[in-house]
Amino acid sequence: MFYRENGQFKTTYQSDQQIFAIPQDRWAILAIVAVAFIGVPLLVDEYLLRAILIPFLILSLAALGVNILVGYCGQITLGAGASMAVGAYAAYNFLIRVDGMPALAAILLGGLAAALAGIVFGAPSLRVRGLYLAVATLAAQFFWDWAFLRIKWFTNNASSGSVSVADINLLGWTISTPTDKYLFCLGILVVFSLMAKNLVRGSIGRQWMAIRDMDVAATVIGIRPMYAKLSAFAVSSFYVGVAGALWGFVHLGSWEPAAFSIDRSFQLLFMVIIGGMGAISGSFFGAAFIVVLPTFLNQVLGLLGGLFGLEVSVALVSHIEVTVFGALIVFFLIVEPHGIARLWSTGREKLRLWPFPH
Amino acid sequence: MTTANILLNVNSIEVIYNHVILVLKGVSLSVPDGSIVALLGGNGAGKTTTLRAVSNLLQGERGEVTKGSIECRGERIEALTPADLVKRGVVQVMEGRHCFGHLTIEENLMTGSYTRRDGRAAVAQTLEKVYNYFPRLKERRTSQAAYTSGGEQQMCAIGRALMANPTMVLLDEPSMGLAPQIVDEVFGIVKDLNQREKVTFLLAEQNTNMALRYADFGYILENGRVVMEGAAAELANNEDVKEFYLGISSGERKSFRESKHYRRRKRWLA
Amino acid sequence: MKLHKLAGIAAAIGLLATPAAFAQAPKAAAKAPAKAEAKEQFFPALPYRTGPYAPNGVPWANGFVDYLKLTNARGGINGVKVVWEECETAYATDRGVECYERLKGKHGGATVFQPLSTGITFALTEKAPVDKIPLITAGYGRSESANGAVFEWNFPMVGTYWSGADVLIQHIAKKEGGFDKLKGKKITLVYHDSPYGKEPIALLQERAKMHGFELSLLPVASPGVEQKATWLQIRQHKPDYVLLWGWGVMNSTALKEAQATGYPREKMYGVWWSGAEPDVKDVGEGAKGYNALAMQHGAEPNAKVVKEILEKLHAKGQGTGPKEEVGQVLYMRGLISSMLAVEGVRAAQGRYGKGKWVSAEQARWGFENLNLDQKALDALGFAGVMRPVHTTCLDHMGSGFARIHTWDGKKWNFSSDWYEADQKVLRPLIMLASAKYAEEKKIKPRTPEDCKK
Amino acid sequence: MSFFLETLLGGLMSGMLYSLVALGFVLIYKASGVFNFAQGAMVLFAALSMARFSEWIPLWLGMEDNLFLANLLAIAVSVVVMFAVAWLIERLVLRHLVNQEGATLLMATLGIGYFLDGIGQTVFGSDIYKIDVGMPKEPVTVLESVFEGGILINKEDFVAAFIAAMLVLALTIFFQKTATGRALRAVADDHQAAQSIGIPLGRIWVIVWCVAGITALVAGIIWGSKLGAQFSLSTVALRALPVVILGGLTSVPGAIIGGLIIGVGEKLSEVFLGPYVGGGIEIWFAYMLALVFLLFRPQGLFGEKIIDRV
Repeated sequence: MFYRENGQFKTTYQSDQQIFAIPQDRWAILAIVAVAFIGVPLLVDEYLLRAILIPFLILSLAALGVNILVGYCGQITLGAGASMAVGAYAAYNFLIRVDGMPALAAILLGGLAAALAGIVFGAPSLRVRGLYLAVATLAAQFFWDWAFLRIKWFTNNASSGSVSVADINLLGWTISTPTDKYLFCLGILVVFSLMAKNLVRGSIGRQWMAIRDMDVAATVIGIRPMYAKLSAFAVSSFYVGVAGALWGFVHLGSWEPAAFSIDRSFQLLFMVIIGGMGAISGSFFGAAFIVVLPTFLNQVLGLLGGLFGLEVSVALVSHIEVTVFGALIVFFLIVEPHGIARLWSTGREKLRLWPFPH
Repeated sequence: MTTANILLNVNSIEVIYNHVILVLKGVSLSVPDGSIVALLGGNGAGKTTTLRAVSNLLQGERGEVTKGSIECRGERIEALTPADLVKRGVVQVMEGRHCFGHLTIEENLMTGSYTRRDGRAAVAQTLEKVYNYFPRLKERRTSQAAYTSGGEQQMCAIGRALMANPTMVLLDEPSMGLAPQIVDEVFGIVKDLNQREKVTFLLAEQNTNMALRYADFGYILENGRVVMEGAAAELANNEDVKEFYLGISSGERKSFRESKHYRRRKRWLA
Repeated sequence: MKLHKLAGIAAAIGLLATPAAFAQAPKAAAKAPAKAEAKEQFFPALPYRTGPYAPNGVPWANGFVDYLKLTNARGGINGVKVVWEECETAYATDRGVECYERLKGKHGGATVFQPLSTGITFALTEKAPVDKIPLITAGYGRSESANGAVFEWNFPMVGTYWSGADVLIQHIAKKEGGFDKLKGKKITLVYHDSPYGKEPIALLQERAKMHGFELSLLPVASPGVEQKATWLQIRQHKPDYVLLWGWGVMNSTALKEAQATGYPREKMYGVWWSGAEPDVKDVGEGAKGYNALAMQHGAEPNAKVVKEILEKLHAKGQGTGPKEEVGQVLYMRGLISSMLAVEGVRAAQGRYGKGKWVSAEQARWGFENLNLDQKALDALGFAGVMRPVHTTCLDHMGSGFARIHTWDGKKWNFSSDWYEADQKVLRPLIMLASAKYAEEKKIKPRTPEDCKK
Repeated sequence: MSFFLETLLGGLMSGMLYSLVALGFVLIYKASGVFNFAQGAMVLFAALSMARFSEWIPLWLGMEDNLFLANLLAIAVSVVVMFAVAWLIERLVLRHLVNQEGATLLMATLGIGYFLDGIGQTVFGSDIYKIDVGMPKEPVTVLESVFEGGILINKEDFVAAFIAAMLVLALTIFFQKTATGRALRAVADDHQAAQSIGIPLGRIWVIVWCVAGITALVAGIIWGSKLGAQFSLSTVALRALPVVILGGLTSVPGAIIGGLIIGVGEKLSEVFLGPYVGGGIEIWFAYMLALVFLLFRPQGLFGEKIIDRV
């Protein structure tokens, strides 16, 4: 009832083509951002910030990157973890090898390095498609895993191959408390999300979608597949690389290649598919689902056990957690194969018509 | 039309996709045994949805029949699986052909006999019959279906359906993307099958002209409703049909400049 | 379909409600200590009972918990009862970090964390100083963290990878009849391709330079089920000794491949994480003659503390895990880790008040000034199991002793005397690596004066 | 020379073992167009079931010393278990996802994989369990007269390779020569069209997952007797991926040839190139190798051509 566009008339193209064309959406987004910036730091405690919200923000950013490639350009990738690793290690090297390099610049440069690597390892996409491509991107995953373990230069000759960085200093603001870290990640995420939203509705975004829907047909109408595909790989890897650098610099502080293993790649792909391919909001839904659910299950199952007076062993809880997690993935796919974002938009569609069914 | 020889009876069905999009708003039709019935209408009128509702292929598209009933020889069939329906002799030939691209033509045809339990010899006989109707298929029997022409694929799809030994074929847009000559050939074979093999056809078609020439009876769908029905010859002579579906207006040809600034109102849109 | 939809919405609502649940859990925990204060000392546990390393993680975790149970059965730490809570990490770093955050504030605040994973140790090393919670990494983690001046909160007690590797080379030298006999010998390190496996390389290279043996390195990708190429290379090079630095399934696979390529098991030496029952159990006779480092203790079915646990816990059905496991190698490792944590708290009570609850920061002082002499160990039931441990501000390791044990097809038997890691070799390496870390993290190392505070 | 041959042979043997897992992927993909990431979990599940039942059955029946009979019964029980898994997967998952996109189905199999990992460890435990089907463990040395030192052969691998070859032969015949095989291939091409001509998708999927379950069981027994039945078995699926890709997702013989090429390629690279770059290269080398082949034939060596018509 409140979500109705009746009576809202667009009189200029400009207003018709705004990012959020419906005022209700605009206000809702603004409200969410405001709550995230002001409300959340005031309300939640440290555990929630450090263990849930910061990982959620960073992985949302990574999922956003993967979504650009998988959801908008239709190129399935299983090498996202590697892009994160490239971003993190490149940022680390920029930071320690260039004197006076600001941390934020190092993070962005890390993203650029990841973009370059993405272009190189995205090149097979010009010839290889679908699942074959997905597996081909695994080559990048395993190669970078190996490179960061074996090539000592990347880790500044650390004896164990793991590296660490000090707290980030941004124009005199030392980012050390969980709230600082949260706000820093949130700021980056908001900026990058708006960029992505604009990117995908512009010319390049339409090219990506054309390639996704049918690349031969897109080529016929004059879209250069090389440019479209490689730009998608570059942009996507940039996002994922920045997320990787944040993961290392802000979340972990010290890391080894295993932090960006193949499991991470799978996890990111999960987020995109569960959340909704080709929907910016899907990246957030997906990240929330994947980050929160296992922890949630783990705690709830433990509590449930306690409720019935059973001493449930940790092992059993986590076995059940994995089982339920798998079952829920399947369940969500059955309810809505196009992801949570679609569930959301179907709901919105109903809201617009409410109280009428059709 | 007596009810005794009605093969298929669709009774005011409603179909909703994805829980929100209402596509069919009460469609009723009946198909007598041994006839060719045409479903006509423009894009998005609900022709394909009607056929899918009958053949129970809606599920894969996240659609469902929410109201009304569908009966085949008096038996309710909405709850059956497509496979059960094929066993009862109702086969759909899908729009856009849908041949199995990686199988050869002959393998494609053979898959059509999957539900049959009457022995190899009978199947071989049917295969021979199909090859008789579609001699082109025999020529291309060993090539992969994806590499054959559109017409051949359409023939392959129809032939594949015939391999199930059906009593009724639901034929969706057989003319789509084919040259007029091939369309003629395909329709000719449909008519042949109808007369010689006594196969009943329910035909969804945009090419109204062609469809009315071969069909016995026609329904016109618009916006998910049946707006007109009648014997094929009757429909072909109807003024409205002529104007809106056949592109023939009364009187002599006018130049574009003299044409009316507004078209005739579709009378049924109240 | 209707039902699906409803359930879907219910699930979605559940998800939305999650933050609320999360927000409540720690808060509820935060309330608890008000009444429990100065009563119960909380020891969080980060075990892994699932995933690829579960077979090795489970006995460790059981030993860890059993000792805490025993401590309570003995009347607590000077009367202060202990509590514990497990959080499954599955050996994954991010899960470990989440568990750390989840547990650190519970039950009045965690006393000390023991992550049992090199990766998680690395991540927690960054967080512990901020939260002022010490980490005990007995026998694993960062070798350079033995330098307490830089790593104020890390305690790699009883052994680091460098001390372990050093002892192995000493043992080989003794077998050959002296360090000078090592010249020209070929030693191959087969290691888990991760920071854990790479830790000993620096020390081995140092030793190789000193004694002139030829060191070759063969990494095995995690989890280590594919080692054919590795063992083909060993068959080609015919090294005099193979050092095995594996974990979990990698160990048993290495032994099976050694068997399949005919490399003598007698010439294989594993680190203490490669020398427990799960590593050799399903190889059985095939692993006969295989040696491994014992991190002081080996399998100790006859130790006094083991008998006490069997009698006070398992006999009453209160034990953790199966009875047969009590006294096995990894079980003992968990037991000792737990004991070190408890004794650190006891030491801290010596300064901050006997019979009083100590904070994590106070406990840190205890770990830094731990003095477990033979008498104390005997009293705790660890006679013959381990040697005295004495930590200081600059040395957080406390003891560099180790010995070798050998698998006879059925059980582990000690096959050497005690060795002590050579501080002359270790110390420069530790100083070098920790100085680099201090520089990266912009930490100012503590001076001896700071230590006295 | 003898060392080169040994490496080559070792590579071929590992390759056969990869093929066994790869076959499971190919089967399901070929017959339903689903890329089954749960294959690794199925191998683990089958191996755990085999290991635990061969341990439990003698206890239940009170016949400790008849290893052969115990194994036979355990295999029978495991087959039933895998059939039940296949049936449940069709009932609870695939049936509701008819005609969905590849990515969705892939995701669903990942969900199934998690489910099987979790339930497998809950029911069977997460320790290392032994599978002893009497595979020979000690190596033999052959051709000592030709080469100095002879060539060392692992008998266990030899037996495994033979079993894999037999399995492939049977599967090839099944797919190419039977009506069910044809229907399976039709379903892979186009779910809806197959449905429209009366091929019951449900039954086809049950059949295919059963066959894949049996393949997983064979792979699980062989790998399990080599490595012990425990969690890491599910990671062998990752080693099998380049094999499937190189051989072609739809080709049964491709899985074998691909396995051999990858096996030989990675062992030779690790042994002869590895030392120059610090070792540990075999995994990514295998993937790179597959990638290079893909650049020349994007559908894999023996895969069906990806046919596009606009």
